Amino acid sequence: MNVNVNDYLAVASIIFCIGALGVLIRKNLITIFLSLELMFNAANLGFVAVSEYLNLMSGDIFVIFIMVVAAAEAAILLGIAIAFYREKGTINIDKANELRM
Amino acid sequence: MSIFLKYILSIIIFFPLLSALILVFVNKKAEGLLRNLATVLSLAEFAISLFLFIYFKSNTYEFQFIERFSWIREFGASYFLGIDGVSLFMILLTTLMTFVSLLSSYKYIKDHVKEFVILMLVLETFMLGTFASLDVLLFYLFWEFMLIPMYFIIGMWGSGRRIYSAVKFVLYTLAGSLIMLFGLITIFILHYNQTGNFTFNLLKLYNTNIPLTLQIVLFIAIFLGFAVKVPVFPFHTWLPDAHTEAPTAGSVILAGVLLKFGVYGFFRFAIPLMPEAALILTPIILVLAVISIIYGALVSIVQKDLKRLVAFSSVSHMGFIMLGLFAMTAVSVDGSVLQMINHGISTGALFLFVGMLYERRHTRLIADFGGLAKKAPIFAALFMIAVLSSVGLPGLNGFVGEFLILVGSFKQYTIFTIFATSGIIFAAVYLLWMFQRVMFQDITNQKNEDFKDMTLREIMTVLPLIFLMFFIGLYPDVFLSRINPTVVHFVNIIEHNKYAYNLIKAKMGLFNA
Amino acid sequence: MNSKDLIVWLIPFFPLLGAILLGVFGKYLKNYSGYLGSVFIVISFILSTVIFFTVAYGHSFTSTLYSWIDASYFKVNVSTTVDRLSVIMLVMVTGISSLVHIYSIGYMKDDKGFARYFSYLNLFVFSMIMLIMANNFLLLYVFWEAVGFCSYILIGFWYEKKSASNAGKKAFIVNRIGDFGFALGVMLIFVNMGTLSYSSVFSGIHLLPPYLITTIALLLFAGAVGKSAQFPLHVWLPDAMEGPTPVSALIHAATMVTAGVYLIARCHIIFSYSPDASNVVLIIGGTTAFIAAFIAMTQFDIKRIIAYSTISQLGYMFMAVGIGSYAAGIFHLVSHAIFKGLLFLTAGSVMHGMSGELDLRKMGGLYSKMKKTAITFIVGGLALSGIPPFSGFFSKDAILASLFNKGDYFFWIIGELVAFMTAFYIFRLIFNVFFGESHADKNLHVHESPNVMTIPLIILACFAAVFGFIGMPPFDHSIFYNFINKDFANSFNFSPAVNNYPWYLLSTVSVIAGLSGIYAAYVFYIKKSFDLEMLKKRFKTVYALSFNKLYIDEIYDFAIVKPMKNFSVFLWRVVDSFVIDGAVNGIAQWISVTSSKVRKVQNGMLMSYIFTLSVGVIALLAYYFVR
Amino acid sequence: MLDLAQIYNGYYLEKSLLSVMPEAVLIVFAFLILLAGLFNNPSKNSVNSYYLALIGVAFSFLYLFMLSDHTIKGFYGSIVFDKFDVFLFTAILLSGFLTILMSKNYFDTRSVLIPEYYSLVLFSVSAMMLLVSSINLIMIFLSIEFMSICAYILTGYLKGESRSTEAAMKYFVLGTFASAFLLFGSVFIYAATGHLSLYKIHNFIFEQNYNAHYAYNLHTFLAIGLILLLVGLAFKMSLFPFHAWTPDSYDGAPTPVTNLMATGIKIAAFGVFIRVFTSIYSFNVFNFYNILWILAILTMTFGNFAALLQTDLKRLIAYSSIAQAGYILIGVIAGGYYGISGTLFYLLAYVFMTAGAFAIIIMFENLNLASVNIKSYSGLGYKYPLAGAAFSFFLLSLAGIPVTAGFMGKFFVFSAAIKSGYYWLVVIALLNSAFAAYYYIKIIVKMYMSDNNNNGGQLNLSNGRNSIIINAVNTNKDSQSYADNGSGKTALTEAVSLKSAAPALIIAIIICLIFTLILGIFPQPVISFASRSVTSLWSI
Amino acid sequence: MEALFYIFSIIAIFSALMVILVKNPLTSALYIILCFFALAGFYILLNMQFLAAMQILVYAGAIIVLIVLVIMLLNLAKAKDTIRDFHQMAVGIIAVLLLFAEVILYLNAAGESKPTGIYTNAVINKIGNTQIIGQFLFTKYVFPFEVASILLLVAVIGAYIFAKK
Repeated sequence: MNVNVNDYLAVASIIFCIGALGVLIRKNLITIFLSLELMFNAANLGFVAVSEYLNLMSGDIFVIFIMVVAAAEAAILLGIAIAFYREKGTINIDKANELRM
Repeated sequence: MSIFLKYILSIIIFFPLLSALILVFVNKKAEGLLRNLATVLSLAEFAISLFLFIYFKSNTYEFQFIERFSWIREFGASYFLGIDGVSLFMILLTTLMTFVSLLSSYKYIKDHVKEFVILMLVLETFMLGTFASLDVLLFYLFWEFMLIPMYFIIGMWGSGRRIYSAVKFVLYTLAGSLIMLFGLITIFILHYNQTGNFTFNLLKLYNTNIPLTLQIVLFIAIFLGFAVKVPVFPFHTWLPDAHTEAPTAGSVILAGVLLKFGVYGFFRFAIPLMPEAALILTPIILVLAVISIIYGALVSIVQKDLKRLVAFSSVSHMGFIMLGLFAMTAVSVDGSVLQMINHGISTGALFLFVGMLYERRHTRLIADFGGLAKKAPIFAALFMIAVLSSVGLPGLNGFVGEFLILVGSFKQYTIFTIFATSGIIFAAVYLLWMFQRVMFQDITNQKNEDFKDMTLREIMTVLPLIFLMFFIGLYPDVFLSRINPTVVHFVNIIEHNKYAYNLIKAKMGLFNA
Repeated sequence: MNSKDLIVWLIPFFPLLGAILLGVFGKYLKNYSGYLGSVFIVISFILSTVIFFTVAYGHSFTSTLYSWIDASYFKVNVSTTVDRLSVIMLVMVTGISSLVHIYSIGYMKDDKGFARYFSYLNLFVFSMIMLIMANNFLLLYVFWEAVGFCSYILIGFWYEKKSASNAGKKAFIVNRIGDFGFALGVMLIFVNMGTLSYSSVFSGIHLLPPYLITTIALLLFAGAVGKSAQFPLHVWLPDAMEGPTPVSALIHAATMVTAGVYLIARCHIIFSYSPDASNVVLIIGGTTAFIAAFIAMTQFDIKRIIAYSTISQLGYMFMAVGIGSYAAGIFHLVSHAIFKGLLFLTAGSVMHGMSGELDLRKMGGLYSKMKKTAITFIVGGLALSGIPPFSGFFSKDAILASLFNKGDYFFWIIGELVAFMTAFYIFRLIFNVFFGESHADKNLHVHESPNVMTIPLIILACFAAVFGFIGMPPFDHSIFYNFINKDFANSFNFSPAVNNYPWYLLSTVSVIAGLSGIYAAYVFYIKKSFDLEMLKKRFKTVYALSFNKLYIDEIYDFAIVKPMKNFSVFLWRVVDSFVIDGAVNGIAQWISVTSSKVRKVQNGMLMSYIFTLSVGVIALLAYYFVR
Repeated sequence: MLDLAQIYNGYYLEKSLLSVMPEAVLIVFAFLILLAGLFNNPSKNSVNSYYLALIGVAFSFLYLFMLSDHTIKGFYGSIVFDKFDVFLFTAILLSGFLTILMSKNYFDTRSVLIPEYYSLVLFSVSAMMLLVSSINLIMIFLSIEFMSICAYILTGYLKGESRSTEAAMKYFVLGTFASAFLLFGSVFIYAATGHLSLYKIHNFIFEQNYNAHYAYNLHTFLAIGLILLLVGLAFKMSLFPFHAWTPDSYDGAPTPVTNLMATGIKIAAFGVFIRVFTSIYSFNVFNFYNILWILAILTMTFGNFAALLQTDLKRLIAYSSIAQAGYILIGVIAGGYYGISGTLFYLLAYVFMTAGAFAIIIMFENLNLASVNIKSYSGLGYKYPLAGAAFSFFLLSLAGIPVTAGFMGKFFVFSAAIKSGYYWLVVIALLNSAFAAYYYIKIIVKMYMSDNNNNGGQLNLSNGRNSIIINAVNTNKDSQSYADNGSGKTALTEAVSLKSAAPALIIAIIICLIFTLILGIFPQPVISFASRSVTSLWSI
Repeated sequence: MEALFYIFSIIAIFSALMVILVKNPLTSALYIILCFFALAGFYILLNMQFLAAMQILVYAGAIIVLIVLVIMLLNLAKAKDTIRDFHQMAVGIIAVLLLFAEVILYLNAAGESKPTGIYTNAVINKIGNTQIIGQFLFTKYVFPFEVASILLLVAVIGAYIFAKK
């Protein structure tokens, strides 16, 4: 039994879905961001696996950029979380309900 | 002079806009100046438009005073203007009615005078543009923007439920005209598919060969757009509201000019573009037209509000016009076109009178009046002439149009015509009853005791209309001779298509019974 | 335009000029407006007389003013044809009009709308002249409606009175119902003949299939029924008495109402090709004559009695034209115009003297107080009753003889019966008003009318007395017949009163009928041999029917007016407001309700946003999965 | 294999640099603003950075103009500068320009970091331009993130306003979530085709389309990839059901930023979508059009329904922009020369009308005349006739009434759709725009026809109270002077309003007005421009 | 190789699940580091040692540390994020299961794909994956690289603006 790209993609998909689930069910901004990171990483895994199996490099490069973006987003999250906490005293996203309808 | 004549249509169309621009720079507080200036400018506009009448060649159906410039090359749209016998009078009607309604609103419009006169003049430009364009896109541009000034006029200076009425008016007509836009674009695309050229030139689009089924669909789409404007029976409910709540000038323009666009659209666009579909759907449309006639008349009888009564009478009258147009004989279409002018004049005048009543008494309920003839004999006399013109009394304008319509439609659509003719009885019932309750009898309401007769300005307002009522009634030939070649040409196109239509009819097994 | 044409066009021109001048400048003319208006009409009358002799000693001729409507194949000119029929009518109309105008100067003296009145009256004369002279159906129709309109404004002349304005409206609308038929007839003629001018239509009518001719004839007759107040459209005429009395005399007795008869006489060719239509005319005429006379017998309003009498007499005329005896019809038309005009004017004079009192129960014994009026009234009454040698005798007898000769014995009997009833009711009126003791208010100062009123009465009375003699020698050979029959010669159903029976026998029967009517009235109202109240009780139903005008107004109200109103309200409240607007507003409502629900999607919770997004993704993926 | 020699070829580098010149200029100016912010004193900062930003945009325009005839592929297919870019760059730069014009006024009254703000605006504008010129999934992802991050920051720029922060937070979470989908989609596309460059993907699909032995697995991968990629892009275009961020972040963001988001981001998103669409989706693999037009219908219907009862003006425009996205999408679906050029035209028209509307909202906001609640607009049309008229005009343009740019845009788009045979789509769109007219008109109703006779609404009420006080104070003075006082008061408010409505804002409004009108009356130059720019796309 | 793949898979999936299921955000952060390690393992399996190193350095080392910092800074470690909203959770789980099912169904339908590129393991190993990536980053992908740098700068500005009082 050989491990092929589909297996990797399956794992990636599982992680992606878990990430999505995390975003859906958690209310803590930090946890949500962690779930988002899971989703990004699932994509990373996919890219690496595909570029390995297709004998390409561009996927790997993509992964590096994704990492950069993830870092940048972490920085933004930091800012937003702090600002949000400052205003609401919590980072529960349910408390963000001023804007509606 | 020659250059003037060459670009006369553009001049006529944009002169009011220019006037409006001039008025923008007049101080808001100088209400008298604004009013006078606007009136004088609109009178000048009317005078200019008379040149059209003078230089119009009456023995041809060809479009005249053509102006054509490229506009949107990619889509073959052009600034293409031209008029024939029908649009000529529509333009004259528009310029006249605008002048009249501006003159009529000296007292009615008390605040925001500047906005009002500017909007009226802007409205005039767009109405004129609609009548003069031979390019479908240009037409649509003018057609739809027209709604906006009218909307403001109803909404800002109206009474009672003005906002409801204004919004209803806009949404109703907008929905109709957007569906119509769909039809027009489809024809445009079809023409492209057939010839490989994009063009919005109406005269070229006439040659588009539309498959019958599609033709019917498109005709219905375009029908909706125009039918709302006419308005034909089930699409009419915006009209009583809009008419009732609009200020006098708005009602006058609405009845005098705006309603004509529907019929004009059928005449210029819907029928010639899709003659076979028009022929197939004619029975249905005629049924609607006849229902409009009788329905409008019957509902008018029991109205308690003067304006609402006149509004419903419009539904009835416009039914006549639709009947004449869709009977598609030269005489009936002649009558229709003449009746369009007549209806503009008569109903416009009626609204003017109702407006004067409202100015004096601030009510429009028939029950609040009575016995005014004693206090205001001139008013009574002129009002009566307008009423009779609307009733279709021979010797006045309404009769000629109505009779031509009926006599033209009689042969082919006898039953419809008989029903339609019964409308002339109802017209007498509701209008005379109304007149009786308002002007005759004894004064029961003390407030009517100091009812003032017409001022000189008011007389001047209605005098042109009264004059035209007699003139058209007694010597309609001036109008008919110019309308007729166009109409005959129109009918010939239809006749030409009848052959094809009969083939299709046989093939489809339509109306086998 | 030669002089003949000029004269022809000047005849209607002067009244029109008068109408406009008086209408616009009436305020400044004050009392002169009466004289001015009368002068115009008199000029018209003189010109008419000129034309009368031109035609009588020459030929009929056509004159065109201008092309009125020219819409592709529909062409109508404003043009006139003056022939023998029209000149008779012309002279009659302008003549009586002149007298009525002069009379009105006195009658309307103190009225506020003096100028207005003469303006209207002039307008009416103009319209009537044009109606008579029109040479095509459309023009005829135009002035047909125009006279109707004039009648409308004149009936409603005292518009402050609700009853007056109601009556005017009623007259106009009922006329319009007739005109509805008329208009359809005109259209039918046009679509089948391609023309509306009399000469072309009459010369080509026989080419049409019979059913079409009948339809056309009946539709035209519908117009005539409306205008001439025949059953079942007669209801407007009694109400029309709300107008000033001279108006009743001129319009609702002498001229306008006879237009229906004129129409059928004018279209005699069409009717002569359609026996069915002619029969309908006859039946309607007979019915009307009887019903109106029946109703007239029990009324108390003197003007209404005369109005019903007019209806009844018009019924006679229709019977005449119905059997094709056009000449007799026209003869009666003219003579009736004279004596009925006279009757109305005298009634007006009575009213004038009685300060507007109309109820004959409140009169009596006026003979001594207003002799001129009384005598002229009696002359008129005798003419109406058909007592020789007054004009009514000759003309009515001509009709009855025609009926008899044609073999329509039933209608002849009806005619005789009506003659009896006529004599009865008119003398009931005369006896009640002029004889017996006075029932008037004691304070009322009864006086004879001024000369300006009585002179026209006297002139008319003279005519009423002697006019009949142009009907001599009897029947076909009379002056009048010889004159008029040149016009009717080409009528194929032409039915002169043939001398199958000695004319004097028939005449005797008529005279007896008339005299017995007078006697009956005498017995009832002068001698009072019978207890009227008891009779009323005995014949309760019949009396009630007659007194309440056969309940026709009520039937109309119940069967047509009310249902129509209710239906209109239904259309307005239910169809318009509820169904259509309800649908429109319902859609709007639905949209806004939907909108308020849709808005809840955006509930501010990040969770649900993420959820929405995920659902979108899943749905898109699912689409491909199930694809 | 790489041709390393080419890298060091100076000419190549120069050319590559040229291809990003307009963006580069903006970025340079963004840095300049940041630097200038360090040295100047705070009071001058705001002015300086404002002008610097304007100059930056102007320079960018200049470069754009200079390069407008060139088609340059730079940096090994990372980026391309072609005619398509020229058009969209123009639109984006205009959006940025108008945003900057509006910003000055808006932020004068609010204490925020001004230089950073302008540099961020420039950054985000350059990110949008990069996004439009990206022809490679990596660049698309990076630019989207770049743009989004700028947008997150700008959205949350109003410190101390919880709405702003909340908006940023929501936008951030949702945006990142959608980016994850985009990324994951890219994985599958990559797996199916082996390429990240749009050109190459295009070619791959093109070949596969004619290849009978097209492997099924690739087929599936491609499907899943295309869908997930679409999700990522649709989010930025705010198509239903990926729209959820739009109303909230539009609402919470500072109004100029809302304008930037509503115009710039939308244009960039549609620009890149058109690129992706014309290279990938236009093959209609797996009947992809079905999805698109369903999305279009859902989007415009939802947008309109949600906007209908909206009372908050910014949210209303947010929903309306969702609906507009639906209309624009129709043009993309119609595809082809006319569809895409119509879409481009619409986008440009959309910039002017939306920016104009926002400019007026800002104006009223700044004058403290009106909150963003529609109610507070009652009677404003009389008080400020010109501003009211302009606002009405923009709203009518949004509603698609003729003589405005909005109508022409709709007309082009719908014509193209009919030409491509999407009859029902157009009918639904037309019905939608008919009932959308209602809520635009509702605002006009408020401005001109409010039942409230007291035209100024709340403002007038307070005025009235003031004058009552004045009256009470000046009881011993005669009534004449009171009247003078009253009129002086209103004249004063007029003067204040004129003064505080900064020229920049007025210029912005006038620009928008003129262009909305010109595009509505004489669209010929712009539509030719759009048509020309479309030619540089593939499969046109 | 297969064994390692499965081990890493189990670790990765387990830790991912734990990330979203544990209540304490700090624990979540620690679990995600575990997950990242597992992913790094995958990268090594896939012959991308450089990326594996990056994964540990950037993700685990930088990003998560940053997150932990935020948690500590805001003193959130004790703030238990209890998932009380079962309704929400059920809906979420169903949705994600659907998503998952769909993706897996697609994957099942997929077969083997053919390699198209030239960078076989042999080539990569010959040049060295770090070198290749480096070469690419500074040649073909130099522009995205630059953009990424600006992106980071902007992110820093953003963080500063948000965090500033």
